[in-house]
Amino acid sequence: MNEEIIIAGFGGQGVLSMGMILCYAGMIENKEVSWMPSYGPEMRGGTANCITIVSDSKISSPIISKFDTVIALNQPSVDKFEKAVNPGGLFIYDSTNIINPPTREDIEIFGIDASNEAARMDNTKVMNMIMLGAFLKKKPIIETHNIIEGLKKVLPERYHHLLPLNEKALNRGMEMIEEITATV
Amino acid sequence: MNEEIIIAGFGGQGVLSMGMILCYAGMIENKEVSWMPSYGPEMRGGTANCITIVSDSKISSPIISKFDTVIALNQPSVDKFEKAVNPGGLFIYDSTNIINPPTREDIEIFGIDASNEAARMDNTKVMNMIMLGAFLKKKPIIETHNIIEGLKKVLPERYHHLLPLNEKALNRGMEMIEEITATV
Amino acid sequence: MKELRLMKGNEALAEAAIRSGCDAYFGYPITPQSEVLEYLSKEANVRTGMVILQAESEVASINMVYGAAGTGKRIMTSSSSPGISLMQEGISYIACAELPCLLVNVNRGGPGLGTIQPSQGDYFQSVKGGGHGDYKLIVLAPSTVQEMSDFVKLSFELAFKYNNPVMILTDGALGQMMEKVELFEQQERKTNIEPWATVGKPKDRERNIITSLHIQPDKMEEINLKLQAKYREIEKNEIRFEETNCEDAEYLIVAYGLVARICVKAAQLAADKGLKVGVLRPISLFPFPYEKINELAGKVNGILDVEMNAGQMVEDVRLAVNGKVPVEFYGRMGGVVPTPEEILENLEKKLAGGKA
Amino acid sequence: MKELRLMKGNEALAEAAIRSGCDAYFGYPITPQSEVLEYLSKEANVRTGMVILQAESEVASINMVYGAAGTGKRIMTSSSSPGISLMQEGISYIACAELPCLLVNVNRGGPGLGTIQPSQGDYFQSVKGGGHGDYKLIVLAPSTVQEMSDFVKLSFELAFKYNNPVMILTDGALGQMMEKVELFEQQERKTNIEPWATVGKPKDRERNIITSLHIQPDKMEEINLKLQAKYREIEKNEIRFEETNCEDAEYLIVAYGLVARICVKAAQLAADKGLKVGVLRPISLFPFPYEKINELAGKVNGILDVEMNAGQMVEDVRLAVNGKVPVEFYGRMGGVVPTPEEILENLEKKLAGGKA
Amino acid sequence: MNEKRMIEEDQHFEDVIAEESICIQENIVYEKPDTLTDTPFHYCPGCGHGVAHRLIAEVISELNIQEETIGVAPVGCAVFAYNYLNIDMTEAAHGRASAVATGIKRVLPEKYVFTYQGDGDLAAIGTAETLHTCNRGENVLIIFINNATYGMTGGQMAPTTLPNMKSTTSPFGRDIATMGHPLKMTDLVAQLPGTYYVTRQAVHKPGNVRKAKKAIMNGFKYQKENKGTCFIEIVSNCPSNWKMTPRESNKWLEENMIPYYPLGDLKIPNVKEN
Amino acid sequence: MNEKRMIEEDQHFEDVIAEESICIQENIVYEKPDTLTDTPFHYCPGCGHGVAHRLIAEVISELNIQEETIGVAPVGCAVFAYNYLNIDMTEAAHGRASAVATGIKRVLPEKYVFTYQGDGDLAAIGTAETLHTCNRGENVLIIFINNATYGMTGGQMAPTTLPNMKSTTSPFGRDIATMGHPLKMTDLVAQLPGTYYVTRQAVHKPGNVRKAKKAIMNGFKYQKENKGTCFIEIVSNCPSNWKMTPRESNKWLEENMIPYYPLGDLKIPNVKEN
Amino acid sequence: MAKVKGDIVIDIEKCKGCELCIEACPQESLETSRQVNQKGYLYIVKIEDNCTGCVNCALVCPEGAITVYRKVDKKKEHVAKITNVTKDINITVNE
Amino acid sequence: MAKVKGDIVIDIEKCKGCELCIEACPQESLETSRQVNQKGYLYIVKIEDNCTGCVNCALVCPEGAITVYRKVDKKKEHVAKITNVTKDINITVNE
Ligand SMILES: Cc1ncc(C[n+]2csc(CCOP(=O)(O)OP(=O)(O)O)c2C)c(N)n1
Ligand SMILES: Cc1ncc(C[n+]2csc(CCOP(=O)(O)OP(=O)(O)O)c2C)c(N)n1
Ligand code: SF4
Ligand code: SF4
Ligand code: SF4
Ligand code: SF4
Ligand code: SF4
Ligand code: SF4
Ligand SMILES: [Mg+2]
Ligand SMILES: [Mg+2]
Repeated sequence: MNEEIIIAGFGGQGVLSMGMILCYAGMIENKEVSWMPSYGPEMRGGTANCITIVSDSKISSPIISKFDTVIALNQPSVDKFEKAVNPGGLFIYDSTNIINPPTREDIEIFGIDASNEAARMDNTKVMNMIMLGAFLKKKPIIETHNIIEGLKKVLPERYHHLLPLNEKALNRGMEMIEEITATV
Repeated sequence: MNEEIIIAGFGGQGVLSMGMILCYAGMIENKEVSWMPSYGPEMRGGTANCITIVSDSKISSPIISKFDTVIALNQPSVDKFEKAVNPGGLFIYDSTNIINPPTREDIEIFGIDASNEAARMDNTKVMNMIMLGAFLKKKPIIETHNIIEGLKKVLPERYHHLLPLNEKALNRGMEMIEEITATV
Repeated sequence: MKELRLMKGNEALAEAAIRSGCDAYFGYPITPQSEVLEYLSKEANVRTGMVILQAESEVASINMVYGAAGTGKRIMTSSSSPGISLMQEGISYIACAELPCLLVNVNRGGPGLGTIQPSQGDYFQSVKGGGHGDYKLIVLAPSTVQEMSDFVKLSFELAFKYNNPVMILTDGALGQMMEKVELFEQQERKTNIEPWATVGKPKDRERNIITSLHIQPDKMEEINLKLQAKYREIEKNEIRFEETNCEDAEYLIVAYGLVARICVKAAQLAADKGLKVGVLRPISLFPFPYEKINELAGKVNGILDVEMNAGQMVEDVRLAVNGKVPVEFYGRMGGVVPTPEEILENLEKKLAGGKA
Repeated sequence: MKELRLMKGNEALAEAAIRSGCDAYFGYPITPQSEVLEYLSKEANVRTGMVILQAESEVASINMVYGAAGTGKRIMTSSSSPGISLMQEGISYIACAELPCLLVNVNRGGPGLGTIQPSQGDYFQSVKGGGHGDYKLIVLAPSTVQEMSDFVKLSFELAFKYNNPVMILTDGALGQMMEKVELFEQQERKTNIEPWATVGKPKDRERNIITSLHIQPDKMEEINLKLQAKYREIEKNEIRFEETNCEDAEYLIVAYGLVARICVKAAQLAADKGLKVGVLRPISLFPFPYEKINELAGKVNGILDVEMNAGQMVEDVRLAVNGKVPVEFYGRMGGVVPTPEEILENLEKKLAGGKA
Repeated sequence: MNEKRMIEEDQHFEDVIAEESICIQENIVYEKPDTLTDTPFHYCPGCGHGVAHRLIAEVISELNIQEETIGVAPVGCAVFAYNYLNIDMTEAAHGRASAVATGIKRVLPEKYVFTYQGDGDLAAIGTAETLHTCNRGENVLIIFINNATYGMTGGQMAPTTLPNMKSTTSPFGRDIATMGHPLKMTDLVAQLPGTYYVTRQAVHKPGNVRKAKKAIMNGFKYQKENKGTCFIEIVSNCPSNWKMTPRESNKWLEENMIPYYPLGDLKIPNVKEN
Repeated sequence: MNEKRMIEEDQHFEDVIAEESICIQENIVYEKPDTLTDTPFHYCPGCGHGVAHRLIAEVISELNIQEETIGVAPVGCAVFAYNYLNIDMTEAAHGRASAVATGIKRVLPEKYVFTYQGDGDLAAIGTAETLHTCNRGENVLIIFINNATYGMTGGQMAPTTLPNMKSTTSPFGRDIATMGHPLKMTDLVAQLPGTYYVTRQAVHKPGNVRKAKKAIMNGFKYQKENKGTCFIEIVSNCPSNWKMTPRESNKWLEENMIPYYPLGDLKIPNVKEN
Repeated sequence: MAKVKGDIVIDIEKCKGCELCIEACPQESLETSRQVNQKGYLYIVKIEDNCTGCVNCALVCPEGAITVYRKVDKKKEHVAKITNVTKDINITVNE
Repeated sequence: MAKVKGDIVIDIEKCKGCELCIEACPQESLETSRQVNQKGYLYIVKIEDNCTGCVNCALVCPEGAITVYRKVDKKKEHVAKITNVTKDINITVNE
């Protein structure tokens, strides 16, 4: 197994945490992991992304330009990374926020109404967990309970009362992606 | 003509000025000249020297280790530069101050009682002009009146009343070296 | 027991400093390495009593390092490109006074204020000497977060073995990325007193003086000859590099740090196309693996040097190859990281003649 | 009318600055170049209105130069090795912002505080870049007091031709020695306003901004590509060197600055012994005469590189020669100046096999 | 974050739109000065840098000296000041703005030259340049934004960080014993004979904004007279790194910063101008 | 200069040599302290550096702290201080002595650490390090030799050069308008809460020498208590670069330097010790 | 409804919702809207038509987002007008 | 001759003839000699035997060249003794 993912969106959408959760969880399963954030100076309103690799074998380059999976949480990220998916790869986006979805025909594309769903769950922050669930359903590279363990590492102690909600969101994402068919 | 000289002594004995005078005078005669001082930090009691070259043709290296002439005004300079004279070269030293004169047999050596003579002339400062005169008598590479012109450049305006005395010292040096025979 | 953690490169480096029994860190914030000081501020003093001081500038930092290193303890600083430039005078002093210490440059895109993105634009400065005079730092270039940790310990060992400053030359990406890292065990803080250290002169030894001033040129030349002899010794003992598929390679890529890993990926892509490409990664940039490269040059058709700069290490590669085979260069600048694809493309274009 | 004077190198340089119509000098005293500031303090302002300011440090000096050069005027500073090290950050900024100005390094023996005697230990720093990031100074190395004067004028011309900082890399001996110098005529102070200069934005142009910050890597890479293109242009146009008896030489000596003259003397001594030795003196150290040396390498049996350091330019000579003939090195360090005799001796020992 | 822009305003507001608006050119009593470009500030919400920038622009516009003014930007959050001020500007190296300003002013003595610097820039790495510029009495204006933190690099301790105040490099609070007291650069430069006008202002409240603007106006005016350095500290906030909302940050500023850095003039010219 | 050493003393003196001398060990009331090496100073005749060195050596000897003391030498005429003081010493880069001292003291908090710096070193290039060391209240002693010139490099203008005083870089006299006022660093650091004891002394007269020694003694003693930085300025001479005889230079010092830099304590501990 | 002498125009695309204007307004005329702008900030709107044109809000606004109008002696009613509405419609999110 | 209570020894090889001790001596006991030492300085000698051992000269001597002796209540006469005389004889000038 070697899964190369980029997760992209606005700063504050939980983009970096999603990658971190995957890495922590991967570590628990003794996988090789790497997490490479885009980083910028103190400036608001920018976009952020992280390249996350989870693999059974040693990871050569943590910086790559083609991905097995793209998870896009905003429009600029869709526009920027549509071309970056390997043929046959996976593209998941938050359909609540994205008006112009990707159009490629050689990849699997799923729009998840994650932000709306998160709002319905009364915590917009869990949007990222919904997206993560959707991804993991399609690519079960890591066991769900280990994802929760990973989440525990990333979520500061004082928010641990939110773990159940996050787990719920993760599962919700898994369900949601089942309910829809890829646009390709 | 190509004359390579080193003049060495204590700081304050007029070592650097002697070289400068030769250079200014050489310039007047359209010769090529170069003057390379030893330089050190603000520290008293050290020795100083300058390599002076006067030549009819372009001077390649202003830094050399063998000289046609050495003029030594103190004992350390005699000790240090005795070996640096080219065979057949000239070595002039101030015999007032130097107890152990050079002993080489393949060079011409002259001890000039310059400091005593300067004292007799009531200005110990002109010792260097006596030495310079002695040198120029042996090696008339520059005309005396041009030396005086050179002296005018080196001597600050406010000391120009001392020009006649210096000229006298120069001539005295020329006489003195005539009066003695080289030790070799 | 293996202690595995997912850490940022900068954090791994800071954690390794604590575990190395480092005595003091002096530094000034600058992106992309401020996490080092931040991590240490939180962790270090409470755990080992390590001294952490945020200096008023990089000039002050390096001179605090100079003073503290003179006591024979394990001392370090870290910064990024512009800050390292400000340290050049101090580094020259430290090198001349032969003080062991660790300097870390998390290289960002230059010149000038530049960007905060990763770069290798400071190779010359680190390896040839950005400060005045003839001196050498031992320069280690990690390529993984693991090495960001391991090389801290190694650096202190080398620094004290040779009484020489060691620089870890890494970049913003390695500083910011996270990987698994196996942490080494906590080392004791140093207890022995170096015989040359300025710690207060006991009655029974001559006073120790730390200086780089030797006003007499011949004395200063002696100092230089001593330094040069040491550098030759280091060249003999401390060359480190990593080979990937170099045995039967048709082409060789030379690259250091993170870029070397991208090149390995490029070589994998090449292999997919049937082109045998080896990757030689110098780990010690000084001493540089001239001989190894010269040896490999005899076996391949051409060499591509890849860097995140306008071509700096490539000069050392050319010096190593000495005309044996063509040496080509591919670089990205100003914080741009090359992709495996573009590296392969350039290898093909510049050397393999579209062979793959 | 020829104006001939006997002058110290430092004074000739200062006088040339005044005559070049230089607008301002910012500097801090350091041996062996304090005469520059001293001479200017006495002469400059009264004669041309040139601004002379003794700064609080070299760091301040170089940043004053940065600010003043940004106004498009003729600005300079000078220092010696440790002081130049302190300027490295500022120099990197200036190079990146493409500001024309003149920097003078009267090189002394290093590393550290070292000596105040002449040295060439700062070659790498000057030529490869002691500051961070990929940038180049145009580097000129005078070998006579005449050139100490002439190169000031030339430097300002090149600086404004390429909007690039120019460094005169000389040494303590050249700074302190006296030779005849033919002074050029007083130039006008600059009156034209550079279109990019920060002088106050008139209504009819966009504001001018002087910066080296480009936070987006691709933008910063563009800046770098522009700089690199300029450097290629400079390499095409501005290579300067001097050949002495290179036509039918059996051996070649490469040396710069004052040392080159000592080598010419050594070559004369060799000629006396029947050995034909040519001397190639790079005048511009960047751009470096790679091609010329490569061409000469094809004609001689071997090359000796002579420097007052541990071997720095010799790397560029080797890069130029690319393995064609053996390149040997002879150097003195820490302020010691080699004599013609010892150079010849080394040439014989290392290359000519005692042939002479 | 919602990607779809909601353009329509709430019905509530649309209902009350009156037929005739007073929002016409001749009724303008306050608008963004034209020396400010249209580029939106990159600053965090509520950050005092924006106000300070605007005041400088207003003064330059009102004095009509855009053509004669050269600004020097620092390294710090205000590093991009040149994107907002529509004047010639130079971006100085970290801490060296006053040396850069000196360089400019010395060769262009007739022009107005000012620096804009943060506390890390001016009072840490740039201490020597700041002090010597003031001591030489360079005829420049130094504007010093004291937000008690290194904003740009993410909230490290600054020379001006208050005792016990937390920062990423003083995670247990600034410990006076090991990290020293907050450095009051403004008090120091006021002692130097080279300074002509030294004042400490704030911009968190309308009244303070007015006074700060007046101070900046004075700073520029005095420069014309070549009397020496004018130095204006503006005590400001950094909501992001203080980890507060903008309103909280201004409250905290009022309650903690200002008692430590009391507002007011530290040195005024003998003949005070209007 | 006469090379032959005249060994014999004038007859006059030989005549009056008494049979029994009081010059025996037990009658010594003043001798060079043993913390001073036998190396002759390289200083010019009459230079105050020698006295200052000797006083430091005396204090170290008297406090018996040779084994616990580390000194930091500057770049300046005192660059070779380590040749004379028989203690462990580090030679700092120009201006950075106090940063070097900080580095040492932080890792050896139990030891005595002091710097010895000139005015160029401490008040020009080292301004930032000096100020921040004092501001952090590092427990070190800073000894500051103010001779109003750059002695070592041959008499350039220093930050402390007096108004209108000539130097090689102010050949027409220090022009306040373009070169600024003399910088009184001691006054500035006295304002910082980090300093504990700040005083200005001189060593040109016996009484001043006694006071200066007392001050140095205090500086070392207070260091034991970890109360902050002690800072001692010594107003001194530079006969060579002032172009005066030593006696003239001390007269000039008395008449010109001291009025500008008045001697005395600028900050003393509340509980004054003996 | 009170006699309205002043009015303001907020450039909502510049507004970052810092609420400092709210705090500064003596008339309590301002409030955070429920809408986000292009950059995702909850911008400010005027909720009362009692503005006196005192300028306070504009003075403290870090974004220079507020223009203030004041008419003396004319009795007309006005409320906040949102600037650039048409222009904004066409803006597409593009990095 | 006055009762001599004090005495000094000058290390003439260290003395640089700065004359500061002359200026400091309340007894006017000191004067510059007519002889130069090894380094070429006109060193200082005691010309009067009225030294009180007040230490002033030693305090101001930049070279630490003066050792001061004082004997209380013993009535003996002493004058300056030149130190290292024998040692000096053998010194040869050698750089
Ligand atoms: C030589 C150097 N050192 C460090 C930095 C990193 N750096 C950038 S801004 C900054 C501090 C900014 O703080 P301040 O001056 O207070 O400005 P603010 O952002 O708070 O407005 C630092 C340390 C740098 N760019 N250059
Ligand atoms: C970085 C650097 N800049 C400049 C110098 C040259 N330099 C040596 S000593 C000195 C000034 C000495 O003056 P001061 O500190 O007052 O000491 P003094 O000699 O007067 O006792 C200078 C500028 C240097 N060695 N290093
Ligand atoms: S980080 Fe602080 S100072 Fe910088 S823009 Fe944000 S709030 Fe303002
Ligand atoms: S130059 Fe001045 S300070 Fe230096 S030793 Fe001589 S008199 Fe003393
Ligand atoms: S102008 Fe005054 S009254 Fe009107 S909204 Fe602004 S602050 Fe309120
Ligand atoms: S002060 Fe300005 S930016 Fe802040 S909420 Fe009000 S209008 Fe918006
Ligand atoms: S001890 Fe006193 S009396 Fe004796 S020589 Fe010295 S100064 Fe004069
Ligand atoms: S004070 Fe010392 S050095 Fe000076 S003359 Fe007297 S004995 Fe000699
Ligand atoms: Mg700040
Ligand atoms: Mg001084």
